[in-house]
Amino acid sequence: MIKVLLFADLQETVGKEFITFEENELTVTALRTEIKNSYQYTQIDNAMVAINEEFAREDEIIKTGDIVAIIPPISGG
Amino acid sequence: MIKVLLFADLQETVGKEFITFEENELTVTALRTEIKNSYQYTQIDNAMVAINEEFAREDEIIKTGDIVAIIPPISGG
Amino acid sequence: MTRPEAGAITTFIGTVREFTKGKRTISLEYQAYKPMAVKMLQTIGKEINEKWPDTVVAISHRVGHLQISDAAVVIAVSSPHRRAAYEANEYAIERIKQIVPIWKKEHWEDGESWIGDQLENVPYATGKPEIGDEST
Amino acid sequence: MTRPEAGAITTFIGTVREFTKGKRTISLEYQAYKPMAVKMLQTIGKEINEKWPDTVVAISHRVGHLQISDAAVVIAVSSPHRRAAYEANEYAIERIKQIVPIWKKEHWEDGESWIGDQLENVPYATGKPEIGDEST
Repeated sequence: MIKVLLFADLQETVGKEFITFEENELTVTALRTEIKNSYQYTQIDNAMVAINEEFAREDEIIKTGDIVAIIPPISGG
Repeated sequence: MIKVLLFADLQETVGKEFITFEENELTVTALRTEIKNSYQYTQIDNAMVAINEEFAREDEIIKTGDIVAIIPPISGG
Repeated sequence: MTRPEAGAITTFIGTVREFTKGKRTISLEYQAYKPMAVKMLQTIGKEINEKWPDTVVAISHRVGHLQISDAAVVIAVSSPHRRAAYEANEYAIERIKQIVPIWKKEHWEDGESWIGDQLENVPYATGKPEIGDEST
Repeated sequence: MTRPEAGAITTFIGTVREFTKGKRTISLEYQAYKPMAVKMLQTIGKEINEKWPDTVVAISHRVGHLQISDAAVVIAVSSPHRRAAYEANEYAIERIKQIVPIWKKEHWEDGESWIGDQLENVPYATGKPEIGDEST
């Protein structure tokens, strides 16, 4: 099972602070597709994905136990 | 009579905070020459001259009553 | 920040501005992915120490609800010489806007919205922003 | 400095550094030609308001005896946007070093000397530094 943290507009769109997937492994690209298919969040392609608090490449593989987060375009500072 | 304010190393070289000249008119260039001839201050050519608190051109004429100052290379900030 | 080696200390304070392109902000809300935000701020500190070896950097960013004129972010850099203090400080704010996972929600007079893409540089060409040594 | 239009406030603090190229400073002394120094600081403020119209600038420079780490000069700039706040701040310190009649005497471990020509740009090519509108 993979737990994915949500923030900002994605958190509001989904209505949850995190979502879970049944898979034990998932590529970053596959995670994007899952979110695109399950939620009305068109901005997913502009978001980044973080694995264990580091920005991830598209081909990286997420495994059960990883801390995963979707990072919508940031606006700090 | 023209009163000329001195600062920094020039003030220490001359040993006074100001000097006076008997002339009623003096160009900036002439003022430099007077100081060069009267005092051991080789840095005069690197100094600027201010008339009434504005930097002066070499050909400007100093008149009695003007507030004149020799501005050695500055080092504030 | 104050130390005998320092000749220059720069600070930057990012404050909540009331008007942006004529639109009035009532208040702001910052949300952070805190552990990663802290990690990325540390990364920025390391990057700065590599680029400007004698600098010392401190960065603080607010989260939660902010009013007009509140300080959202404070960056302080001390350095033996002024050029590095200015450059490193500006570098810090640019990098914060690139890699630190913090989001701003503007409460306007007539509604609210999450702000993103301040830099207009998403999607990242490489899929992620350049970080640390990976940029070399 | 804090005002609703501001989104960015930069400050610069020039502090007394202990070591310069290996030479140890014990203390410093600043002497100013005060009325002209104030006038030139006002000129710098005007130049900044012309170049960066929405900025607000405050500058303060110490005179007299200073110890290591004391602040010699403080410059604060507020602006709607950060780029102008950094640029105007750095412009201010560069101009202070060009046109404000203030002199520094270093008290070293082994003597003392008036410092001049920080910018190594004397004698001025035009006989005077560029000031205000005269530069255009």
